[in-house]
Amino acid sequence: MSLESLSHAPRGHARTLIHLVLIAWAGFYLLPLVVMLLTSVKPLEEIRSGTLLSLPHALTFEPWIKAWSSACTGADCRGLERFFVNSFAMAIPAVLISTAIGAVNGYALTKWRFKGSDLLFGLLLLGCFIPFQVVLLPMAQTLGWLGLANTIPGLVLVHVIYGLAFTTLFFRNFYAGIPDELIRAAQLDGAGFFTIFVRILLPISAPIIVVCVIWQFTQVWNDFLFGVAYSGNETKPVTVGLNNLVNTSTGVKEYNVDMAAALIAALPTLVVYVLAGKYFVRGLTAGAVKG
Amino acid sequence: MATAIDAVRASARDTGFRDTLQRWLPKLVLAPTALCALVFIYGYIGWTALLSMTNSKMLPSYTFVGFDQYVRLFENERWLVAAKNLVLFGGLFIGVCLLVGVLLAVLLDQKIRSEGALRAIYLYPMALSFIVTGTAWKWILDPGLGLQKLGQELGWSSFRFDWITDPDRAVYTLVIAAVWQSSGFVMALFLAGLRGVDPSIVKAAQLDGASLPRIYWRIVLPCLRPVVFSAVMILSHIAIKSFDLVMALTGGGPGYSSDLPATFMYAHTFTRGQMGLGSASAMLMLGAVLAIIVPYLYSELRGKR
Amino acid sequence: MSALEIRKVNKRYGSVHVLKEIDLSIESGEFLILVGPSGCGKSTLMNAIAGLDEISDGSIHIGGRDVTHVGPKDRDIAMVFQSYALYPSMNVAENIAFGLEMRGVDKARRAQEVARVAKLLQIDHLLERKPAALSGGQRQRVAMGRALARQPQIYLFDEPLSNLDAKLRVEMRTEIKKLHQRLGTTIVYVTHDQIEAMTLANRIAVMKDGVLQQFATPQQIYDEPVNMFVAGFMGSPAMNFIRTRVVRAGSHYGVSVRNGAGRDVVLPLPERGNGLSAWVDREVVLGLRPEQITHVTPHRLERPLVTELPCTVEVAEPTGPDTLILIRMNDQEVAARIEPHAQAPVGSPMPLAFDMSKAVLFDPATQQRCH
Amino acid sequence: MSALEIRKVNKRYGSVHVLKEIDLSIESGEFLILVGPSGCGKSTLMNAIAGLDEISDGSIHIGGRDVTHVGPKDRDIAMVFQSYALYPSMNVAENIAFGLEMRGVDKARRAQEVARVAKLLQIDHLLERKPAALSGGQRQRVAMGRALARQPQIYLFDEPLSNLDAKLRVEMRTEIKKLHQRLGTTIVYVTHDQIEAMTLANRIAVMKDGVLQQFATPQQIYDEPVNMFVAGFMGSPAMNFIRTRVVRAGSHYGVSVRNGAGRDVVLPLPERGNGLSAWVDREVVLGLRPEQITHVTPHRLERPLVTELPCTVEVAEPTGPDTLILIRMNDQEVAARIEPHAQAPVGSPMPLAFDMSKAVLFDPATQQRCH
Amino acid sequence: GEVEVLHWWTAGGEAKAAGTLRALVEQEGHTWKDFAVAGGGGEAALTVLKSRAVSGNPPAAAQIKGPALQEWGELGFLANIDVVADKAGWDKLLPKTVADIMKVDGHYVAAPVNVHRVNWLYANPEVLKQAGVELPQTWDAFFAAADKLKAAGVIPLAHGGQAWQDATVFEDIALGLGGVEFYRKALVEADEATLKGPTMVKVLTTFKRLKGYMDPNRANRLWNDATALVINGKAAMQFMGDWAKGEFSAAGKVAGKDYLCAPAPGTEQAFSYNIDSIAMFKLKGDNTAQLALARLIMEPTFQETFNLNKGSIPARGDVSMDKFDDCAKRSRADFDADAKAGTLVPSMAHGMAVKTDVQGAFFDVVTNFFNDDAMSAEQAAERLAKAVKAAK
Ligand SMILES: Nc1ncnc2c1ncn2[C@@H]1O[C@H](COP(=O)(O)OP(=O)(O)OP(=O)(O)O)[C@@H](O)[C@H]1O
Ligand SMILES: Nc1ncnc2c1ncn2[C@@H]1O[C@H](COP(=O)(O)OP(=O)(O)OP(=O)(O)O)[C@@H](O)[C@H]1O
Ligand SMILES: [Mg+2]
Ligand SMILES: [Mg+2]
Repeated sequence: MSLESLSHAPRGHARTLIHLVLIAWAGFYLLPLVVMLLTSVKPLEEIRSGTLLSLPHALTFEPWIKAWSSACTGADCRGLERFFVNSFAMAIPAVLISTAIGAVNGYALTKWRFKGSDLLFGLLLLGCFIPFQVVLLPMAQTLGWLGLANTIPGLVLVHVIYGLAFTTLFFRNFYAGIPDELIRAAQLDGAGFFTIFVRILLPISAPIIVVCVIWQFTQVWNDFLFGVAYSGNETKPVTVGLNNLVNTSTGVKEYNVDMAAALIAALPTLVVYVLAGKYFVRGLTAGAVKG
Repeated sequence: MATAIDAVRASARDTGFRDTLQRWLPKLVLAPTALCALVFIYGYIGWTALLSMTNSKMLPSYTFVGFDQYVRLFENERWLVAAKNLVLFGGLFIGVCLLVGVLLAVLLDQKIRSEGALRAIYLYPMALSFIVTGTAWKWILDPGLGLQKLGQELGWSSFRFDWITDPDRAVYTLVIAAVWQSSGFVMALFLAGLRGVDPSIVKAAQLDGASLPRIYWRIVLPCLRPVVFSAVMILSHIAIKSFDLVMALTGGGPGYSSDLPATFMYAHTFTRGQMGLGSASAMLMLGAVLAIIVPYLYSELRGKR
Repeated sequence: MSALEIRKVNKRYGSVHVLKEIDLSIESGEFLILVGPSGCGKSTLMNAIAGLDEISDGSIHIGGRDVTHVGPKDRDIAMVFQSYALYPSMNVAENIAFGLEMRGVDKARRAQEVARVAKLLQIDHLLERKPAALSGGQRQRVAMGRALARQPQIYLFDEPLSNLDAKLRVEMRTEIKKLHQRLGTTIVYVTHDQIEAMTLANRIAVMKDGVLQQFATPQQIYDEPVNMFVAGFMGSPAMNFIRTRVVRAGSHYGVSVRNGAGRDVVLPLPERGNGLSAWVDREVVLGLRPEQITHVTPHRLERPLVTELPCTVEVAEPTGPDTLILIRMNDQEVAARIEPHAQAPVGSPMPLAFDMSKAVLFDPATQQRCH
Repeated sequence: MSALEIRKVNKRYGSVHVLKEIDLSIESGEFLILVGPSGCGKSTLMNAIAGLDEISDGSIHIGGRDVTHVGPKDRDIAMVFQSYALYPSMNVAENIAFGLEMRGVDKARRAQEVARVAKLLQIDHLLERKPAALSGGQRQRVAMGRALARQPQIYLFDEPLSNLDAKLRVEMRTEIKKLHQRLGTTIVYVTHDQIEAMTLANRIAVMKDGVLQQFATPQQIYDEPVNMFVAGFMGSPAMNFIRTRVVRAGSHYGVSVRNGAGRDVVLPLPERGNGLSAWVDREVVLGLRPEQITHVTPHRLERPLVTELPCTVEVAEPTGPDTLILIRMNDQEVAARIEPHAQAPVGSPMPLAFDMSKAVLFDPATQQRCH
Repeated sequence: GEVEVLHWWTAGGEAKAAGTLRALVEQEGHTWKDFAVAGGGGEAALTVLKSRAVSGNPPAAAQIKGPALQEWGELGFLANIDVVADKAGWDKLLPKTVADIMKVDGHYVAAPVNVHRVNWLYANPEVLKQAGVELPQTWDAFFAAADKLKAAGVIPLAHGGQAWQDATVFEDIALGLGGVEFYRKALVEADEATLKGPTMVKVLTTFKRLKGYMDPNRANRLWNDATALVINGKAAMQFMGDWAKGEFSAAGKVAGKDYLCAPAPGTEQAFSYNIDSIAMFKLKGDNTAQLALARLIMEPTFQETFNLNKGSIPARGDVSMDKFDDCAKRSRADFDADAKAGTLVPSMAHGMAVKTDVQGAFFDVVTNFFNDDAMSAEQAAERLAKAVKAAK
């Protein structure tokens, strides 16, 4: 919106105050990150003895290197590196497919209403309140039948299915705010279902696509339950690796490596946030329709 | 001649077909989703409902015991605690996240120069899995290590922040960490919504004499009703599924004072070999959520008309 | 074969009954103008014709084909929306070309058409702009251009010129008229501008509260309105309605009026073949347009049915070419239109010529025309 | 003290220079009307006055106070937006009441004001509806209602009646006039309706391409336009511009014209105290409004400066109260306005009376008025 | 052949230990497919195992222990590996207690990898010395010592607030105060009367009393953080199984010198064990690799390396203990003695005594009692009996 275009956005003291509030919140958000970062560059002894926020006496990047390339996650000591490929192979298609389907669904549900379309949407939404643990076993069985057990396509399928409710929700609610007249005009111009979608709606959907991709990518990338249950030996996503690294039950805990590993595992998501953030552009509907 | 007529007929049939196709397209497009929902959501819910009536232990079995599992559930102290906690946690979490999300989005919308950086900072917690952040939070909240100690070291000797060790307050620490993780995303949702609002109505409101906060509260936010709806859905989804969070932060403790239905259900279904009971708890959880969500959903979907 | 036939169409939004049993039919190449007060259902009817809103009842036929259930894109219609509905992500040129592109027109032809239309509408310097960077009238012209770029069976224009200045409006009106004459396309047009309605239409449909009041040629609507609503609606300033009484004057009939000075006079009524005997001495409403009451010039009084009456100017309002004055008759305010130079000062007496040749009478109970 | 003073205001959108050195000042209680072709910057100027758009240069003063950097909410202005800008989430009543609520008016008073305004605008049956369920004209009236509910220092109306039917428009116009007379509020009003401009304004500002052309009373604008643009812009149908040449006829001056029949005549020019000697035999543009060329009636010819000329009707266009006919003079099309009954058939000759008392002359090079 | 092994030895020494097994398997020309799932003491791994089993695609071998072996066996998932066991003479190599756990219906289905002793008490000798106390042998001595330690300003007992840690301490007390018989009746057979009985009340009272000697920040502390307190000298003692030695050694501490280990008070004559084992699943195809795995697990090479890393003692009794530390040596000796005396007891806290559902009930009541100041020992005993009954 909105205030960007206004001449009299807050000035002076109000502005300073706003900045202060925003920065204070940023501090709250950053606190755990600082702790993690500091911990990840301290030797283990220092962690055992020192305090949380103290700067490292002996700075070391050993934990990062170890987490990336040599930490053991089971009988395999190759670090997190090898899991990344799997995670990407799973996340990229899952995010693209579920976002695309969600967008089309949202479009069909708002601009081409039919009897029962609201009901369908309601049911879809309610469905996402089943605990994922419940679907674990039956889904395993289904994947077994489909021959997709322990494969990346299987994981993609699962993530797409359980991501649809929300991707649809995002787009539906975004498109609900776009005047129907636009669709009508395009219909008269002779555009069909998909043409209207691609030519008229998609170009103004950037903000919601960003939101949707952020959400889906985060969900898929950070998912552990499905990842561990449905991945095979060679298809494990990075969260499983991270978990194995961190959640050792009776071994020695290397906090610094854990933290480094967690930060490494989160890097792709962070990159997505920063890159996608650019497309948080202003809405474009302004001026298209009067009234 | 015959061929010409045939061609005409064929093309007529063709356009007829295309017409029908166009009319059916919206439904056709939604069909796969509907099918998935039917099988992978409602089918499985049915299956779970079925299991909740059996005495399934470690793996599913089909010896029916009626509503025994539900009876046992209501006699189970821990379940009652978990259920109570969900109400407390869910309510606070959703409320605070919405508030923080809206506030940050609105503030960030004031032509802030460093918007990009701040946005990324607010969002990043989503990127980190609780498997690890749980540890960091645990440290921060630990009275002997984190904030309390820091506060006391800085000279505020009476400073106390030991909720995580207090059975009555541990659940609030869950709220803090959960808000930390999710409010950034809610902010992003609202920001996207704000960017779609027609600036001219904001101008109109300015002339009507509304101050900036009032413009947001009375004019802009009501336009964002669909966004609030999305956010509530997302947040309730996160709330009832908060599993990693509890496991990593409090492990349900002290005692089981910060247990949530999701952890209860998981523990019984998978760890404790009481799949019947676990299924029953899942069904109850679903039922309770639906009791709250359905009316809201109904009013939102109706309201559009 | 009629180009467009609307049969007993009804439309309800929930409990709001917006279109009531609309029955209309126009021939191919006709120019139909829809007029009526704001909110009477004009846009709704347009939407129904275009197939954008499902109608509740009735049927719509285009070129003899029942299209009630045909999708908008297959009705071969181009429309200018009252609310413009420009595509926000496309610039002006793309907005105009979109319809052509959808119908498979090749790129060169599209560019050519866009150039032609843009020139016609005087928006050729704006082709690269997005709608958000246009003024109101410019947006309206883009909306217009989008329709004009195509050559459909029917054009629907919903108040397409309302945001243009008078000059441009006249030019655009002329362009539309030329377009209609050249292409012979059927056009349905909503306007609230009387000049537009009178000069463009082959036939005018006057609506009120979702009901079709009269459907006839412009001249008929103007001169022979079926009821007081139509009479009062068309014409600006509006027709004067004067409560009066029919009197017999020999073999003729007349109406008796009392002017501001308190003198009773009988104004003669034109002969129209429908005996007025049943109305004698009953109260009626006399309808007389302001331009039929004007300043006295000798030659004017020579025409039949023109009567001179002394009146008093109560209010005067110069509008440029003419001046409107208000006088009082039968204790009602009556407007008259005179040439500016002829105006007597406000408050002073002034004789006026009443031309009764086009006067009409209405039944005050039913508001239907009775003479 | 002037209520509103605009000093050397400039506005640029990137490289588009929309307002160029606008200088205006009106007294408290004046009614200023802005006119100009679509896209000339009227809405932009309104936005600048309201403080909704930062101006690039210059300053704006309201009631003597420099408000250039004051926020819109502190300028005490109410505005009707060309694009309505209704609050989509509020119903009609709430839309109207919002401004009052923001200014701390209590609930009972608000309800009362809403009722009053709604009645005035004839939207009292729509109070519960959301804007999306309104017709175009209804939306426009709600936008109007939102402004009228308040009593600000200045009202800004941006084409507030463009989507209303003629009848309602006249009623609304009257209401606005009454409002203005009763409250004496300063009003700035954009319209492209000439009648509105002429009847409402104390002063009119004519703009073109972001430049103020003339700023004067309606009568001055109509009768004494400063240049061809203003002359051509005001008046509908537009003033005729006839290329001709100044000739001396004794102590008087005149212009020579050649009518359709090929006869040369000299039309006398009125005396205006500014010697025309410099223009003798030079080419000028004669400006003559259509209503100054009309059918011949004896008394009309008695007036000074009225000349009868034989002409030929080339096109006739009845508009209801009058008929427009086109004739040919100096090989240019010239419009004349006559009473419908006086019209000769198209193609046949018809004498017309040319009233030169209001004729004006322009310099063809600069387009400025020279007489 | 190929063998897929699901386990949760994922990090540090454990992972290294798993690595040796892998190396052994691979040396024989088989392929090892590593399927490690860490988390919550194998909870996550079990979940995955179930989903794999349900999808008809279980791994060849999985880390399953205690009564769970019976459950999986009864469901018909496990493979008979008697061939390997007979050939290597497992019956002779393994104490009967251990062997019985590995069998379903009299057939071997799993290979044991180690024996953990759970009832250990660790102490920091420096701290003890400063407070002038000895490592306590009885509970009375413990409280006396704890009082002194507290007075000296250290935390007498390091503890973490997880349910299984609470349960570990609880079972140490049950074993120490109630003796082996009581322990068996209460925590293995889950006898209702015993659970409600006066001994249990006493055990619970003692248990609660311990709370006074822990620091308030214990809630939800991980066990290794508690151990760190002992290592740093902030706390004096900790009850924990022998895997805690890993933390000590990682900090460079030597058993017997830098830290002390002793059976929990009153459990000198008892040994609560936690035995890890690898169960073999029925396979559709070639099972040579699987059998080789079973055999290799029981071979001394693996048993030695693995247990050196893990802190536990080998499952088979004939492995040389030379390389092991003092604590492990003591563990070995006690195990053998207790095996003879019949005073080996399965650890309830570590899932060796009862099925998971009953274990869960124990955990719930115990941890809640411990954290809820308002609950009396009698109430807790009552509840324990009720909950355990409901779970059965
Ligand atoms: N954001 C913008 N960027 C560039 N040009 C703009 C922008 N907004 C408006 N303009 C241009 O500024 C000029 C003046 O616009 P404005 O809306 O003031 O016209 P107007 O006089 O109100 O016209 P109308 O009668 O059509 O409403 C127009 O030519 C328009 O194209
Ligand atoms: N969605 C809706 N729900 C209820 N009533 C509606 C809805 N849309 C329109 N209406 C009503 O239907 C009537 C007809 O609307 P329509 O837009 O056809 O009017 P119109 O004749 O085009 O008026 P205008 O000249 O003001 O544009 C109006 O009274 C309007 O309030
Ligand atoms: Mg309309
Ligand atoms: Mg404008």
